[in-house]
Amino acid sequence: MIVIFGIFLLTLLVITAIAIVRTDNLFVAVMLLGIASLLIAGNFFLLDAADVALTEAAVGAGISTVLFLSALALTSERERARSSNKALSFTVVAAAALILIYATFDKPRFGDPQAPSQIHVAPWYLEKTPEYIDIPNVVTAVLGSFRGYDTLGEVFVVFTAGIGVLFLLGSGVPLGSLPREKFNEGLRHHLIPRVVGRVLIPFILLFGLYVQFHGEYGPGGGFQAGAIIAAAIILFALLEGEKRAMSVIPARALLGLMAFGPLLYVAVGVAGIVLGGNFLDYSVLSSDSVKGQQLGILLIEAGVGITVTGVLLSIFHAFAARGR
Amino acid sequence: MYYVVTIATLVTMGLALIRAVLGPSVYDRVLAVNMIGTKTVLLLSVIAFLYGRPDFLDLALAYALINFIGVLAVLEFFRNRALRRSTERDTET
Amino acid sequence: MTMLLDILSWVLLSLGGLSILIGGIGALRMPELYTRMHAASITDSMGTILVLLGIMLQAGWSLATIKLIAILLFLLLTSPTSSNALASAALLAGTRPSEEAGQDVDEGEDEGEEKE
Amino acid sequence: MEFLGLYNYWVFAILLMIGFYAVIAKRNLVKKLIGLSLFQTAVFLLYITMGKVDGGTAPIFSDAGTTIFSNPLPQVLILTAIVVGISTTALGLGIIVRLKEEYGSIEEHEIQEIDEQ
Repeated sequence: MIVIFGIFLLTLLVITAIAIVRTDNLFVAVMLLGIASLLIAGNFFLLDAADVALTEAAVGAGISTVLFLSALALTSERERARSSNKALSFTVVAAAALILIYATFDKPRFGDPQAPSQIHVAPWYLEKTPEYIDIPNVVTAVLGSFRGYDTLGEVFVVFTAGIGVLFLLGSGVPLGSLPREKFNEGLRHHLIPRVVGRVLIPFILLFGLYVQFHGEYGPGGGFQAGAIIAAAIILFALLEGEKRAMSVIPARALLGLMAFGPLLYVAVGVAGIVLGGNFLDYSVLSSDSVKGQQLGILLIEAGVGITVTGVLLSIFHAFAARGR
Repeated sequence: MYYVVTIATLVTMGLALIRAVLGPSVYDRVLAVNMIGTKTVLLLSVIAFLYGRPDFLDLALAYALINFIGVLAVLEFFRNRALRRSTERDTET
Repeated sequence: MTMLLDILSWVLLSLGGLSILIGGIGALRMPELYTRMHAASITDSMGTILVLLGIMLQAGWSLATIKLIAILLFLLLTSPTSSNALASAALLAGTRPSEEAGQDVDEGEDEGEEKE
Repeated sequence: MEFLGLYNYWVFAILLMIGFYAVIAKRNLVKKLIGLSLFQTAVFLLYITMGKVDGGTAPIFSDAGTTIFSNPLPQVLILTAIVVGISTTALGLGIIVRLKEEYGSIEEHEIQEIDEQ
């Protein structure tokens, strides 16, 4: 039965995707992309990926819509030209789709426990996590400890993207010469969203911290928590205006957060070397190797959360400050 | 019985999606996004119980908390657009 | 006692499913934006309350129930707010509620630009 | 139900190609980025689908005593990829905003025409 639910959701997803490509109104495309994000998150949950669904929720529900809309406000809402070489592109794409679908017939059936991807490294992770790290969430264990080096790379990619956006948009003359005061007000004159939003912001922050520190026991971790906390502050900026938000957390502090996260991560790794282990080997951080692993994961998850919060907020501010 | 609710939710998501694809105005599409958002919260909570893992309600909670940021962003977007248009008109006259 | 609770929760769940479905049909079939919003948001909150109450009765006293109460509270706060925000956005852009909702009103995507 | 065992992979292929079509055929740069997001979504779907095990549950140990868990590794990869994806999309949007400021357009061919002059 659940398989059928998944199939239904995926069919809706394909319909949404086709609608996204067909519309020439970019605003509509962004809205439909929001729907696609909701549908895929539901699907991830059906496919047992609670952590991934939580990430998609944290990122897709607010931040990606906000970013796309602020980019649209700075550019244009309509797609002017029609597609180029429609027939040729369609032929290429259709041929590639057919080849890909033909290739799937060699793939093991969906959910097959004997599939090659299931029998090699995954059982080892599932078996050894209780022994080496002793936390319930295997995803966090793999993310933080077994594949910590990989995650370090991802954190640096996020950091670099943030720096890149700041390079592109952080300085220079804003687009229009509009009365800045009016645009800095946010939704201050809309009473109902403002009151409700103010009630919600502390809860969102609290939930973000819960996700951050409960990540070893349930779905969650630094990536999700960072996105949720950033969403809370973006909500504040939407309600109270850019200026107030900037005075709560100034741009300089955000830069500090952005840099501090990766530094903390690397520092934990170097601490491993100093104490006689390998880079990012947490078991030497404490006299008990399991405790050391748990401490290491806690610290690097904090680093990840700080980086993601800093980067997403800096990106948001860079876009928001440009248009006004 | 969880199945009945899940099916109702999924069908409604489908109906809302049709509304989102048909339009006709952009606000209809925002409405549809909003509807699918609340439906997703329900879907996730029901499926968490269907799977017998109620500890996964965190997901539904996340959506319940941050879903409406998107709609507020839309409101802000239209407010800015209206302001920009009125200032453009002022400078022209 | 457990059976009574079970029956009650099944009734709540099926009523909830029904309201969700009605809301979906209303959002699809109503003639113009504001009536669609009306159908969608009212049945939305009703369906949410009924379904979540139904699940709560199944869950009994546990951490899950507390989370469900939180979800219910937040949804009851946010979903009318977003309806309100959406309606004010539409009104701001110049879409007026039509007098004759029975007619087939075709709200063009650029309507706001003409009326402003 | 056997013939539906590959449905997720077919959706992956179709979604991937829809995203790819938007990237190659559309001339609007924002639309290209939206297409790229769809492309990403398709890849996420592929990975998560490959990690699913029949009768399994999410790889988080609980008191319930379940012994079959889905594969945690694809989930780790995709979890980080989602956040990286939004950051890089933001970088792309930043480039598009700068292009609009320099060229006054976000249509690919118009920018090319201005460049040729």
